[in-house]
Order: sequence, then structure tokens, then C-alpha cells
Amino acid sequence: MRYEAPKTLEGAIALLSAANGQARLLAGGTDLLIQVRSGRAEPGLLVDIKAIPELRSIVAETGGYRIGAAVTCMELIENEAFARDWPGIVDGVKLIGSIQVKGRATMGGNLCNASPAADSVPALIAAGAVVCIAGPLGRREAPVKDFVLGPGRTSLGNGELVASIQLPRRAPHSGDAYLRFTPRTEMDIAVVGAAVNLTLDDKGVCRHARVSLGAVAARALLVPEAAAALVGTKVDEAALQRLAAAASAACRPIDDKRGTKEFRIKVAGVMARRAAVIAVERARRQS
Amino acid sequence: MSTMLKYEKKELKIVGTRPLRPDGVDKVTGRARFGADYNLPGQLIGKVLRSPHAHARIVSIDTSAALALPGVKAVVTRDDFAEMPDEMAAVGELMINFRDVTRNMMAREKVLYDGHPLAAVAATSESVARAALALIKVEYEVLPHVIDVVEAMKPGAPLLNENQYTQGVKPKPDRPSNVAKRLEYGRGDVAAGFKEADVIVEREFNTKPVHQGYIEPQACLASYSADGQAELWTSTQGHFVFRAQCAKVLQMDVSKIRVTPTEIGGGFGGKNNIYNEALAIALSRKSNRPVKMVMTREEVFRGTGPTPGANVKVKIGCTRDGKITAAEAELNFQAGAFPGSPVNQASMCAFTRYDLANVRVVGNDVTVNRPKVAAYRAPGAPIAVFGVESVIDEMAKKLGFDPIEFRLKNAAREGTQTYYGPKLGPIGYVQTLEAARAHPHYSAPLGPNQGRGIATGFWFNIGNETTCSLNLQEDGSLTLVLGTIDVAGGSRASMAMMVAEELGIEFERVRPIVGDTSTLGFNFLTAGSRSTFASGMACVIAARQVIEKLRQRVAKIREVPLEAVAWKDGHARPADAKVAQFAPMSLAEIARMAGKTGGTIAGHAEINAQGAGPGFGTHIVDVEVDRQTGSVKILRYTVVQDVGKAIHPAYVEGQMQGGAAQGIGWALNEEYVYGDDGVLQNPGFLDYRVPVASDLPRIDTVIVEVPNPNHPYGVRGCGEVPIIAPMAAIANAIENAVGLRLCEQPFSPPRVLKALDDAAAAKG
Amino acid sequence: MARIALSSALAPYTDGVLELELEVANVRQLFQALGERYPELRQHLEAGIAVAIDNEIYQDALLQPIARDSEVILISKIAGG
Amino acid sequence: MARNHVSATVNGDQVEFLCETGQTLLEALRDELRLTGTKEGCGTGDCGACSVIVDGRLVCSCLMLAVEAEGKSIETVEGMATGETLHPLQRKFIEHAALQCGICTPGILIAARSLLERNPDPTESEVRYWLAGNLCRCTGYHKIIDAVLDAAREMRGD
Repeated sequence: MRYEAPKTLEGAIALLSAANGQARLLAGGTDLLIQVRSGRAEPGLLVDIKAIPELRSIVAETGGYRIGAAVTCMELIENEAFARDWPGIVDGVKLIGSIQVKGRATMGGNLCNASPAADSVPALIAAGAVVCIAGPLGRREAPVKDFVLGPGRTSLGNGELVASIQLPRRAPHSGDAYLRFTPRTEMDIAVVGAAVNLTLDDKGVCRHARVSLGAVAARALLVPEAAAALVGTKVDEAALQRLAAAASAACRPIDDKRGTKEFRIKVAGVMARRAAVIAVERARRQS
Repeated sequence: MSTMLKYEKKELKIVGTRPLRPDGVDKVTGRARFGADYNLPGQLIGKVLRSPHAHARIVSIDTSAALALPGVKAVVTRDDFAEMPDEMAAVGELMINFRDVTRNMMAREKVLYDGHPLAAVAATSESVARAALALIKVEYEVLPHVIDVVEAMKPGAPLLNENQYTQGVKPKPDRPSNVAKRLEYGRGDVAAGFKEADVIVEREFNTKPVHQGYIEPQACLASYSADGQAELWTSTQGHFVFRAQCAKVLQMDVSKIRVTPTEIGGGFGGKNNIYNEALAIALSRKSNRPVKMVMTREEVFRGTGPTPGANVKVKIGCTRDGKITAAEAELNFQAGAFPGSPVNQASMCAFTRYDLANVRVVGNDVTVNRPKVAAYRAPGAPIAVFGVESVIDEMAKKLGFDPIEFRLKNAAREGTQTYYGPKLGPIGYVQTLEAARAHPHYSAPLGPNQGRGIATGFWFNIGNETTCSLNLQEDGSLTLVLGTIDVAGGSRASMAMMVAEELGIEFERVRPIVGDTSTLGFNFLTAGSRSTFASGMACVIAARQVIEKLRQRVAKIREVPLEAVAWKDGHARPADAKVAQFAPMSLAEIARMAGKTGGTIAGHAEINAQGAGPGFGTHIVDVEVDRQTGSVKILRYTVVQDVGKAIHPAYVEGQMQGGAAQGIGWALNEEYVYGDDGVLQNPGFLDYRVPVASDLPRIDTVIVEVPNPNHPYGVRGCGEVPIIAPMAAIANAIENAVGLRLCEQPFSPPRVLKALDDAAAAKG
Repeated sequence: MARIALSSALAPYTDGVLELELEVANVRQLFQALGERYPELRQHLEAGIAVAIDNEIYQDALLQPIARDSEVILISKIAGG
Repeated sequence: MARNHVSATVNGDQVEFLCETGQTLLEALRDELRLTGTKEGCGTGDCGACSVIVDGRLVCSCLMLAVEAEGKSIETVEGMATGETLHPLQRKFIEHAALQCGICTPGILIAARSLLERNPDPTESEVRYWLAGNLCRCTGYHKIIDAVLDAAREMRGD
């Protein structure tokens, strides 16, 4: 197994393309190293992207943000401006493992690892985030919601890599939140995750909403029916009940060691509802 | 001959205080050396090949390709270990069936569980060793497996051992069975007792296996030299017992194996038996190089002993005025791949907290396709007590009694006849119940969806073989060489405290160390909460020997009769001015002259300590249940326990808090999860969920001290009692919070939520 | 003679006999006498029986004296974690 | 197998070592540099026993490749005391009996230190959540939390 740490994006892409599938990208490595150590992954080459400046930076641009793929969770959590605009995404990022793991892990890696239970993905989908992809044929962009195809599978082609994740400009009175359910308070994989992102008008009526669920299907879902339950309401009890019902109805979960189908379906509604309540509070506070 | 020093009430200067542990600085600076921290020049790395099947016949094992790999120096399989007879054999004073020990260490005709070792290699590096494992070709004939204890007991269930016939049933069965042993305890007439009862509560409980979860994986380093001598460094709860087991399976003289215990990174019963140790010595013998073997966390979960899962049935009858008339229990315990679950201790612990005229307990020790169980802190007791204390609580509620009141009404006291044999001596059970009732926690207000539960636990505590040496050095300081492992609790500190107390000197003048197997005679494991009791007894005897020799020496030096010399506050002083007057001598002064006045002074003890005092505890817990997710939060926890005497109260509190935390994990989220294929699905700390710091509240402790009459300081022991009550206490708290009686451990969110929904559906 | 009681867990090995009187002066003699009377019990005696002499439990104390009027109860040995 | 040459700073000392690409920083510290104070409890980042600080960040050394340490500054438990003087956290852990077997202690000390460097006055709950990545099976955490809060108090000087 070889190790390379290119200093440019082009260098990384060249290495990836040349390795025709034998290379793995190394960002935080908190998932990859475990796969390699256990023999579940046997790459011939590791391409460490942490030496590429563009991938290590958080840039505020056109009112939104561009988060480099190799920015660590702790760096993102400590970025106060970002946390102010996208607290729901930070909710998710805060749940990616222990402080130790977050010191290494990246949101880009969390996304590319393509786990149905990835904690940052539902919030990114709810936020309408876009993945900026670079490859031998140049750059392209894709909505996060379409990027993950299934467990461990993404739309990345040979030689392609995620350069950054882009968050749009925030409208006034907007708020988002992510909640997950785990048996322990920390150190667990989400059994269910729910993200709600919404915008209120001056009268406190919800004008725009996106709801996304994690760990209830082969990949994180965008649930328009759940969002529809909120739009046009003041997010009152009735709306929250419709939201919960729609969220539960959208689940297509499996039974596994972490939770049963029926548990996931029921708790998805609970988490969505609780996340919505937090998102609304945040939106009201946002001028 | 048994050794008994009776309890002496006296004023104490050091015992009962909180000096700093002698192993503290090494442990906070990273200098303390644990199993994996030992290395030798030229050492090889040893790795184990483990079965991917729950149950399969081994058709063939081909190691030729592995041996041919550059860097591989030795491979061992079943062929490298002698067949052992199917009979109990003594190791020290432990009785073990070595037919099973050899097979668990290295599979022979069959693999019996996912993770069962098949072969081991020694190579020049970890990566070469791993590559070599991949080259070993094993042909299996996969067999049907059984992991559920109830299924395994049914006739026609897949058999692990075709030659196993249930012991303890008459007439001798004609068909083999997974039930290795059936045992029955009882007294009185249970049927008549239930007739007298106004109310009868009967429940069935099921628990999953849980692992000791020590943070340090098993690790050892072995060096066998051509002259037939072997040295072993290993993380163990009993280096003498490990030596005996290795000598037996390797057919070596006991004296030719020298075992040095490393600092042990947690054991809790899981490091009472060998796993890799004999393999490492065998690989070293074959390769003529030192061999180091360190388990991965996955190996620890798949290959080392959890505590059993079980099926438990409990039935209790009671009169309207709250007197229990009859109690009955059936305990069906998973032994794992080989017999030897703690069902016997569990049977003896089940009802011993109560004064009962009519009792019957039936226990079954059942083999299933899981790792062979190992001891875990009060082995078996928490499982039986989960059932019994749940039913006791339900009974109290049915009859309208306060749960503590009900337990007091039926509590065992001094002189209570147990159903397994003797009457109980002086015990502190009632005192723990009364202290719990008086504790502010017991009367604190509760909010919605919150509930309070209590439960109680009993453990025998034990004595057993113990040795130590106490050597007076030329400057008056002392070296205390101990043979029982300090498994973490701080026994080195406690032993030094008792010696300092006896000699009337500062704690810091006594340097306690744990000697290797060549420095002392046989010591039993640090297990059964015996260390502070038994090793403490030995230390006191050794210290008193030293004092006696000091008095004799001073009598000679000062030319006075022996009876004229008294030992007080670290000095030899005139016993009585009328008999003889002389200038007192300090310990240091005597030590300085010792060499020139007859030689150095030392004390020894080689004892088999008898008269351990039983321990009792009462736990109070508050929980809050999230009705929408089924998640249970521990809000407040209080442990009340009779320890006889707390030599070092801070370390006793630590045992109570640690035991309770393990019990909380057991109750809420810990469990072995197996697939239909009999393969363990959660062999790691991510999905095997031990409590993390943010899961737990502060754990308050109340130490009760009812002296054990058979120990000079009244010590009973304290390590095991605190893990017994939590599961039941939490189940009772959940019942009080949301009106659900949970009988399936763990009380994990999916289980609790389903129970809540089913209850709601039942209400309509 | 000392009064000997066996824990009911041992009944299968003594044809149900749980109480008897024996002329024995210590635990070793007791085990010997019981082993001769009940061969099936022998392996269990060796494999981990403790005795309670007048309600005091002894483990591996073969030379522990048994007084003429003592009450002796055989129970299983106790290990632990 | 081609080995990578790495030079880094460990507890202020310049070090150099060779490692296989697959080797973790934990293995390099323990096996190449013989700094065995950092422990392996799981190898998957779930127990925190291998916690070290790399360029000011708390990480699990079992989840970082040794080759990635090139040019980095690494702090381990061996570097916490100054000569004979223990770090306040080390002293408080002994005084509060916050350690039993001691296998998790180096990782917890390093993690607690990185917390107090960021937040000199944490609440009990903040300490519990920061240390959630460090498993302890002996103590039930009670005395560990006490020791960290007491050390923080002393380091603040109030």
C-alpha cells in the first residue's frame, strides 16, 4: 500500500485516475482506516487530500459557504459564523463520533462514505446543499440529495473527488435543526435521524421547508410530504402532527442490530417533530 | 489448617484513612506497564485464526502455505497439544476440566462458536502474521447450531458434545444432552407454602450475555528457552492459576514456568483463565524466539468469556400481611461452548436476602454455540436477582407495602437459615435497608414519567490460599511482597495500610509489590471479593510475626526478658517499668542493628483464609422514561453497602460506583447480538454499548460497616455486591415511572417503546 | 458422632440421602467416609465441595477438626469474579 | 515492504522513524518510539485509550496513519508532567482516586487537558460530554469528573 499527499487538486485527480480503482481517498480516515485495518478494504494507494489548500478552507461567498472536503468537523463546529447560519448542519456534524473522531473526520468524508446513517447528510439535504466535484473532465456540481446512490455508493466517477460542499445564502427568519436517536447519549450510530430546514415570513408563517430523514432507507431521504405539512402553517400542533405522520410514512427501513423497522418508523416521526420545533425557534430568533 | 484472626475493636490511625495509592504516579504518567507494554529482543508477533462458523466439524487444517510465507517462524494447531482426559483436575485449588480447556484454547474435532481458535502463527511482524492466517486452509463441515438456552434444552436440539449426559438427574439419562448439569436447592415444603399464600406472583425473565468489557484486551509475552524453562508476562487476575493451567496443557513442571503479572487493565472475572498464554509458550517453544500475543477488541468479544444469558422463572407466594410463605425459581443458564456457567452460585444467591421457610431453586447448566462463559463480578447473581427482586417489588406493590418495608419484613438476619446450608452469621443487610430508607434520595420528589426503584444484592465473599512476605530493610522501611493481584481496586494500598497500622509506622514506609510466581507460594485468583479479606489477613499475620521478632531482638540487645518488651507506635518500649527499664528503640534503630545482631528480620504468611463474611447492598435509582422513544435516563443513583470495614474508603466507593455503572450498562444497552447464522454481529465498542460518561449521573455511596468477626479489621470484601442490584432496581424504577414490568434485558429503547405501545394497545 | 447434612444439590449422588451421622475427626476423614459410601459423590467432593462446620464455611480445609457434636453441612465451593 | 520515513515532534523532542503505510500513529508511538503510555483499547476509535494531541487537536492515534504525522507536533501522556512536577490533572486524579486499573487514564488525562485548554471553567455536563469518547469500565466516571473539575478550579486559581 502506497501513500501520496499531493499539494494540488490536479495532482490528486491524476493519481486517482492513474490508479484505476485501486486508490482510496484519505481525508479524516476515521472510516477508511478501520476498513483497511480489518481487511475490508485493500487499496494499493492512499491519496491524502489534506495537503491541498483549497480543500482545507471554509470560504464565505455570495452569502453562502463553501466547505472544503478536508475541513475537519471540529474546524467547522468552531466556525462561529457558519454555526450561526446553519446550526442544523452543525447539529449533525457535532454527532459524528467523539471529540477525538471529530478532530479528524470531515463532512466530505461523512458524505462520501455514503452510510445511510451519516449524521451530516440529512441536514445537508434539508439545506439544499450542493456537492462540488472535480475530475479528469473538469468540475461539476450535484445536489447532495442525488449524490449518494445507496450504501457505500456515490455518483463519483473514476478519478473524480469531492472538492467542497456549498451552502446557499440564508433568507431571513430561517432556521434548521438535526436530531438523531441513539441508545446512548454519545458514541453511537444514528438509529434514526431527522433534519428540518425552514423559513418563516414576518407573520411567523412557514413559507419554505425541507425535511430529510436518515437511517430509515438505503440512503438519506428528502421528504416533500413532510415539508408540505409545515408550509403555510405557523408550525402549530396540527402541523407538527401531520409532519410526524408524513415522516413516518416515508420510512423504508430495515431491521438490524441497531433497531427494528417499527421502532425506526415511529421514532422518525418523533425526531422530525422535535427537530421542527427547534428549527422554528431558531428561525424566530434569526432576523 | 485454617487461619482465623478474630475481629479486634481498636483505635485506628491509618486503616479507614485515604492515603495516595502507590501505583498512582506510574499510572498517570504512562510509566505503568500493562500486558501489551512488555517487549523482548527478537520477539515474534503471534496471531490466532478463529472460526467463522458457530458450529462445524473440522475436516482438515492445512498450514503448509502459511509456514512457507517468509517471516513465519511457527504455526500451532490442535496437533501440538496433548489430549486431556474428560475429568476435573486441580489447578491450585481450582477444579477445571482440561478436556474443555484444551478444546477452548484450540479447537479439536469441532469448532463450537464464532471466534473459536483453530490455529496460531508466530511471525516477524504483525502484517506478516495476519497474511499467514489468510493462507491457512481449513475445510469445514458446517453443522446446525443452537445459541438460545431454551432451544438448546429441547430434545433434538443440535448437540455440542455427543458424549455429554446430564449430571444430577436420576436415573442417569440414556441420551446425550446440552444440559450439562441439573442442580436443585431447597428447604421446607414449597407446595404447602404456596397453599398458605394469599397472593402469588409468577414471572419469566430472559437476559442476554454481557461482556466484562475491560478496556485492556488480553495480552501476553512468552519466552521458552531450550533448557525447558519458560517465562510468561501476562495480564491476569491470578498468575499462579495461569501458571498451573499452562503447565498442565503444555505438560511442563509447574516450577519451570515463571509468570510475572503485568499491571492489569481491568478483569472483572474475565481474566481468571488462560486464552493465548499457552499458545504463546507453545509458539515460542517451536520458534525458539519470544512470542508476543495481543488480542484485538474483536477477538476479545468473539473469543473470551462473557457472562451467560439466561432464562429465569420466579414464583413467590405471600400472605396479606406481607410474610413470604414460599419461593421458587428455575434458572437456565447458557454455559457457552463448554459446561461451567455460574448457575450454582446464582442458585445460592437467588433468595438468600430473605428469611424463607419454603424454598426451591432448580438450576440448569446448558451448553450452546457461544464463547465459553467466564466469571463476571458476582457471577450469575445479578441474573437471578433481576428476576427475584422484580417479583419481590411487584408483590410489595400488590400488597400495598413500601418496597423497603416489605423487604425488611422478610429480611435475612444473623441466624437466618439459608436454603443452601449454613445459618448466616452477623450480617448488615437490615442496616443497608434502613440506611437506604433514611437517605434523602429515598424521599426526594419525582417528576412526570420519572420513577424510583430499589433492589438488594447478596454475595458470599471468599477467602482461599494466600501468601505474602514482609521484609524489614536496613533503614527501617519495609517491602511487602504480595501474591494476590491488585486488579485495580487498590489492594496494594490497603495491604500496606494494614501493615503500617500493625507496626505503628507511616503508610509511606511500606512498599507493596506483587511478586512473580517464583517469589512466593501459591495464591488463588483475585476473585470472589477475597483480596482485601484474605490477603489482608496474611499481611496482618506477617506484620505480627515481624513485631514478635523485633521484640525478641530488642530483648537480646537490651538484655531484658521478652515480656519486658512491648511494641507501640513503631517502637520497642518497656512493657512495665517495674519489670525492666530500658531506652526505647525505633524500628529504624533496630533495622540498622539487625544484620549485626542475628540477621535481617522478615515475616511470612502462607494461609488458606477461612471465615469470609457475606456482603449485602441496597440500591436506589431514579429513572425518566421518554414515552415517545422508549429511552431510559438514569437521573440519580445511590449505593448502600455493608463492607465490614472500609480499609481505604475512597477505593471502596470506587468499587461501589464502578459495579453500579456496570450494572446500569447491563440493564440498559449491553447485549451480545447474534445473527441467524450464529455469528456475533456487535464485536466492538461501537455497537456493544458500555455506558459513557454522559450516560451516567453521579453515583452516591453510603458505606455501612458491620464487622466480619473473622477478620482482625472486620473486612468482608466489596467488589462484587454492587453489580447485583442495578438491573432489578432499574426495572423496578421503570415500572414505577410508566407502569411497565420489563422482563427482557436489556431495557433498550426499541424494547421499552414496544412494551409501551403494546400496553397502550391493550388498554385500547 | 457428627451430624452431616448434604446440600440438596448433592442428592442425586447419594441416592437421595441428605442427612447422616459419621464418626469423623476432620474434613479429610469426612470426605473419605462419604466417598466410600457414595462413589458417585467422590468426584464432586474433589471437584469443589465446601463444608460448613457449625455454620462457619470452610473451603479447602481438609484438616479442619470436626468436633463429636458438630453439625456439618456440605455445600458447593464458591469462586467469583 | 517499502517503509516510509517520518520526522515529527513528540512531546517537544525531534523524532524520526520508519513505518509501513498501514501502520497507525499509535503503533509508531508504541512500537517504533517505545512510548507505551498511550494505550490501545479497541483500534477503532471507540474507547479513547489512545488519545493524543496532534497540532493542538485531540485525536485517536489508532485512527491516524503514522505517515500522516510527518512534520506534526504530537503530545502524549509522557509529556504531561514537567520534570518531577505532575500536571494538576495528574495530581488530582491520584488525590480523587479517579483511576483504578489505569488503562484508560492516559487517554482521559490527555482528553481532559485538551478540554481545559479550550474551556478553563467547564460544567459537569460539559466534562461528561467531552469525555464521552473515553471509556472507563472501573470507576463509573464519578471520581474522574470530580478530579477534572477540581483540577480546572486549581488551574483557574480560584
